[in-house]
Amino acid sequence: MRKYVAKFILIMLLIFAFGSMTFAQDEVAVDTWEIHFLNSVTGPIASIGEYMSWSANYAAAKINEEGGIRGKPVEIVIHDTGVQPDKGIEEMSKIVDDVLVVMGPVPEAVIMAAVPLAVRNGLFCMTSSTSYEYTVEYFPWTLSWYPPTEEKLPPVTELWAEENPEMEKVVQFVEKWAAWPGMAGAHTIGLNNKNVKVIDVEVPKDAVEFSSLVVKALAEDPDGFVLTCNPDKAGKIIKELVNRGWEEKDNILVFSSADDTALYTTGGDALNGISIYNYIDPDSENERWLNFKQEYKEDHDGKNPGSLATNYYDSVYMIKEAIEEGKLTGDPAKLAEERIKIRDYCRNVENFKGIQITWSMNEGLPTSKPIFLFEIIDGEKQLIGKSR
Amino acid sequence: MSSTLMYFLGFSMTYILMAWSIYLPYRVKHLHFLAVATMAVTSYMGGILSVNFGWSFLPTLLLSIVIGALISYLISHTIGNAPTFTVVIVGITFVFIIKTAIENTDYLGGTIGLFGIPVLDHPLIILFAFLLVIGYFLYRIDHSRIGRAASVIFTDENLAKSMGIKPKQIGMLFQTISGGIAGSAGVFYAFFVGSLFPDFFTFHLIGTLMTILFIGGYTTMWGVIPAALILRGVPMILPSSIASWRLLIYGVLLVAIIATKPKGLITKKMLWELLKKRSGS
Amino acid sequence: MNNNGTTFLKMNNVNVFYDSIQALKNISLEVAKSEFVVLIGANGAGKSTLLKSILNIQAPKGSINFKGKELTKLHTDEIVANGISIIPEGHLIFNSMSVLENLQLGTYHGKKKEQSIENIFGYFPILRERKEQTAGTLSGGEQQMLSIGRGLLSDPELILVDEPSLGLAPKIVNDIFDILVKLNNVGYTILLSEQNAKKSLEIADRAYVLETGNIVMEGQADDLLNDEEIKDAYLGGSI
Amino acid sequence: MEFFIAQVLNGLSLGSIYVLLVTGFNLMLLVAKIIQFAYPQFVVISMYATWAVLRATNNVILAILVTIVVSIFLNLLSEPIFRRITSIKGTDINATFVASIGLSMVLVEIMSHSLNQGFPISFSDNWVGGSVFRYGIINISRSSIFAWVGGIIVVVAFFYLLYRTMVGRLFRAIAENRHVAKLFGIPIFKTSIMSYLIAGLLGGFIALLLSMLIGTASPWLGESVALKVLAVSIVAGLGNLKGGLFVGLALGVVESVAIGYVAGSWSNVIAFVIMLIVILAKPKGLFGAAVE
Repeated sequence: MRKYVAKFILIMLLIFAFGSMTFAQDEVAVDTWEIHFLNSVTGPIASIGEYMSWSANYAAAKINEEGGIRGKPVEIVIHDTGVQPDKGIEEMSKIVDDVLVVMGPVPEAVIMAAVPLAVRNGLFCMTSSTSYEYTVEYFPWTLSWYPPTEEKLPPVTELWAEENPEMEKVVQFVEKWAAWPGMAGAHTIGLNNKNVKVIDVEVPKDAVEFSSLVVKALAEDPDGFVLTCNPDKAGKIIKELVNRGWEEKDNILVFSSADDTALYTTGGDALNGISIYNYIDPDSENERWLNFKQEYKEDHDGKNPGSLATNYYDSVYMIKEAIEEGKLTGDPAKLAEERIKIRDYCRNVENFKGIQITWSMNEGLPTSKPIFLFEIIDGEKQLIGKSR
Repeated sequence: MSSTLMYFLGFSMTYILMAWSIYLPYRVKHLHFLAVATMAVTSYMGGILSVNFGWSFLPTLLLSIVIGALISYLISHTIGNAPTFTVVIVGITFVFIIKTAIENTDYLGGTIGLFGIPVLDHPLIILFAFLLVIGYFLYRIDHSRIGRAASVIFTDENLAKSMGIKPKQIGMLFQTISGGIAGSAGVFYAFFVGSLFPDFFTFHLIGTLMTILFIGGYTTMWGVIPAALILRGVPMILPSSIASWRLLIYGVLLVAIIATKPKGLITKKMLWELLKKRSGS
Repeated sequence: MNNNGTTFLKMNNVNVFYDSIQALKNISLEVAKSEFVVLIGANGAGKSTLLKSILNIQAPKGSINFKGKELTKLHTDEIVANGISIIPEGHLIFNSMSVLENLQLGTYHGKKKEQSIENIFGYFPILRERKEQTAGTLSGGEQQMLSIGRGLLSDPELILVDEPSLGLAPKIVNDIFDILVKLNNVGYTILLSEQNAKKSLEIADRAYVLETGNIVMEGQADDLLNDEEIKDAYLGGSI
Repeated sequence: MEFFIAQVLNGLSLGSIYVLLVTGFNLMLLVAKIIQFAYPQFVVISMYATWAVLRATNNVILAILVTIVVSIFLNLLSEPIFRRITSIKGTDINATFVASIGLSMVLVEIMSHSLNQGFPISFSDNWVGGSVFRYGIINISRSSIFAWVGGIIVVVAFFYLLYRTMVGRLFRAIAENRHVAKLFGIPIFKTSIMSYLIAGLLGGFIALLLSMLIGTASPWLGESVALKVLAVSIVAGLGNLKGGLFVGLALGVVESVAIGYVAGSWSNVIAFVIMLIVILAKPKGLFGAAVE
């Protein structure tokens, strides 16, 4: 018995010695780079989850075509949380001891439940689809993909107010979900700066029929509308407004989170002429973007990519850069150290070449990211202006 | 212990506690979803007390048991012997109202949720000890005169009345205890997860608890234990692509079990026979 | 006894169980066409169960043959369609529906629907007067008439009558029994279950005596009426 | 005043839909003795069928036919499951409720995973129809006229069937006393199938009217509707068909008017609070329960 134990120890020592020799040369210790992604592909935002998974997988496929990361292929492992916080914790607990970095979680509810677990274990979360307010709490173990809401949004509503100077009073449809009330507040700041009065009308989360709500809004006798609610509700409300005789289409503004397929399918022709803002420049001539868009359309019945479609594409590439620049190995023995290297790289990346724009991060906050204002004509966005 | 195992056990035990709060009133045919509303109330209360007022776990737990029982006791005056579906709809309506109230109260975090609740250092030990206490308590009720009376009410309320059993009293008692257990489950959830989100306390939770109760079996308190472990455990080891069909699998299982073994996998009769065999051999 | 060479109703070794309790034990019984047969016995002896087993409501084990057909294999509605109807205990009718609607429901298995309802009104003129009234508002006797009328509308050959006298005033009981005799006279075969042994033996052709699920005696009604044992047990000077 | 009238008109359209839903639900409760919580989910799936046919062929008549056939088919398909459950000894109506919740979970998952990739579906403008009459903020759309007229026609036809035909009498007989009905030779099985068939037919109409009225459907539409249908049925008195008409219409109006005067999310709560108070005060419903 003792002999076996001795033999075993000897072998282990040999392996260890051999191992540390190779690690010393920073060689990759994995066959495949697994990037885990805590997404919600079932439940109320399943459709958004689907395209975010799609773009992460698309990025991985592209990287693998180009030779992988440090010569090894990359694979995205999707974990479905179904927007349930406890499911999020469960999924996080499966990986928190082992992985290098995690993308997500999605959305806010799951972030707040599961990220504390990651923080306790020193695991960096690429929270690339969420407002600043939800991630700043966990800095430095998260990053914010967007500038703080109250800084980034007022300029775009100011721009919209300048385009439509006749407006004095607008009704804002607000759905109280996650970050949206905060964004609505930021819209109001910008409009107030331009002396436009804002009256909020709350959209019930489980509403299916909007005539009553629209009657209520019209009774305020406004000059315009802002829609800060989920995409199919926004589409239906606009349709109802048009049915009830609203004609000044450019006085309707839709916020970025509603810029999604459901808006266009439910809104249909009623959307013609309305304003909308988001972070994607659809006219970008970047070749990667054009390819992305084309393949996305092929896989999605010809629909255009939604407003969050590129986030996790860029995130995968950012992780790739972090691994390459930091010469990371994926070796379990160096896990804690390499986790911090990824974290520090991503939170302070300089001139990162995203699929559309190039930007930098400073301590987890983007320093330069434009917002685009569009007019929708025949289901396509036409650029009106750019803030910042 | 790995994080996976610890969360698996912790969640399973919390769900057993929740399922027990639904199990007890169902002894007299009350699907008491008011318990789910109670969990929402006490978990948020626990969260606020600990985050904003620095309360520690134990007093929060005790208070929440009292509050939970009190809510159910008050409501039980009208639904203590109401028909099953009246109890169902009262419960679901409360769940809906409480959820909306939380979503519209900024102090409770609104739709954003409440977070930063200090989690327990040794949640598993505390949960396990508490489960033992509640389990013993339920066992005593089940095997008392009241438990037997409840079985009569379940089979035939008129027969029970003719035997001098007062269905309303027992209904009220069970609903009140259910409220107390639900109250504790809410606080355990809050101090285990560390964050609260109004959407958690909805139809989804009701569906999950029903699946656990009816698949495990409602004729004995032991059924929910394996059901909670299996229904929460199996999806954890399945690949995510299959696990995301979890609710569909729950639904299919629920229909299948009701159509084939409506009393669930584990029944009182089965346990009796097991017991007899052991003492016989 | 025989009609067209086959038996009319013949029960052979019929057993009925409620869960683990045996309610009927090895019952063998025959009813010939146009006969008036009565089942007598105490409360709980199994009289109602026997009638219900013929309609396959309490699933019987054994054989029940009606005009050459095996009833144990048929559903209740098929048995009714084959010409057996029951006038249940406690004059059961649909209280929330009108008298006319109750009768219309009775015609579900019948052939000449409108005409037969007119026939019933001929038997029970009071029902014509009350035809739009809700059945629940009728008096006990009227409800029993409605119940009988409804039972006739499915064109039965055999009528099972379950405790028609229960809860009715003696005067009305006499009327009901007169009606049963009249029905028998126009050709309906009747199998009556009745606690009131004396009265029923007086009008019946033959009788069976049931005790705790067993047939303990059978014979011509007149013979039983004079049997000492029967006198002691069932007639006992009560009426 | 104009504002109030506009809101009441909106509420009547929505109320007509609730009325039809609760009628179908009650019919199955009365005749088949089941709590069919998944009934509104069948309606939603039928809406997906309407959408798919319209998108593929743009043929309105075909879409209407397919919707009705799908709805009837789904309801009939569920019949053996519920029959099996109700025929097990010692089970009661609660078991059908639990099973229908399971069924509902399955349908929601199928819709959110597989139909239109989980995206909400949307009906084209010529299906939904535009405005027919407008006065200030009062607006009457083609779809709300359909909802009102369709609602009235279907309800009248249904009650004609119930009170003037043999099938209706069979329904009511079984509803009043299943045991007596069986004694009298009423074919329980056939009549029960008939009730699924008619509920299915009704469901098809509801799907058509709803798709016009709200113009979209999503996998989660059925859940909140199912809750309201059960609540309406209980507030009126479980299985009380006439009570359901009144309470269904009232719910629609209360919801619409509440939205007009109360902040968004709280408006739905008002309808629920009113229903809760009624249930707590009268656990057997406003008009008395027809079944226990």
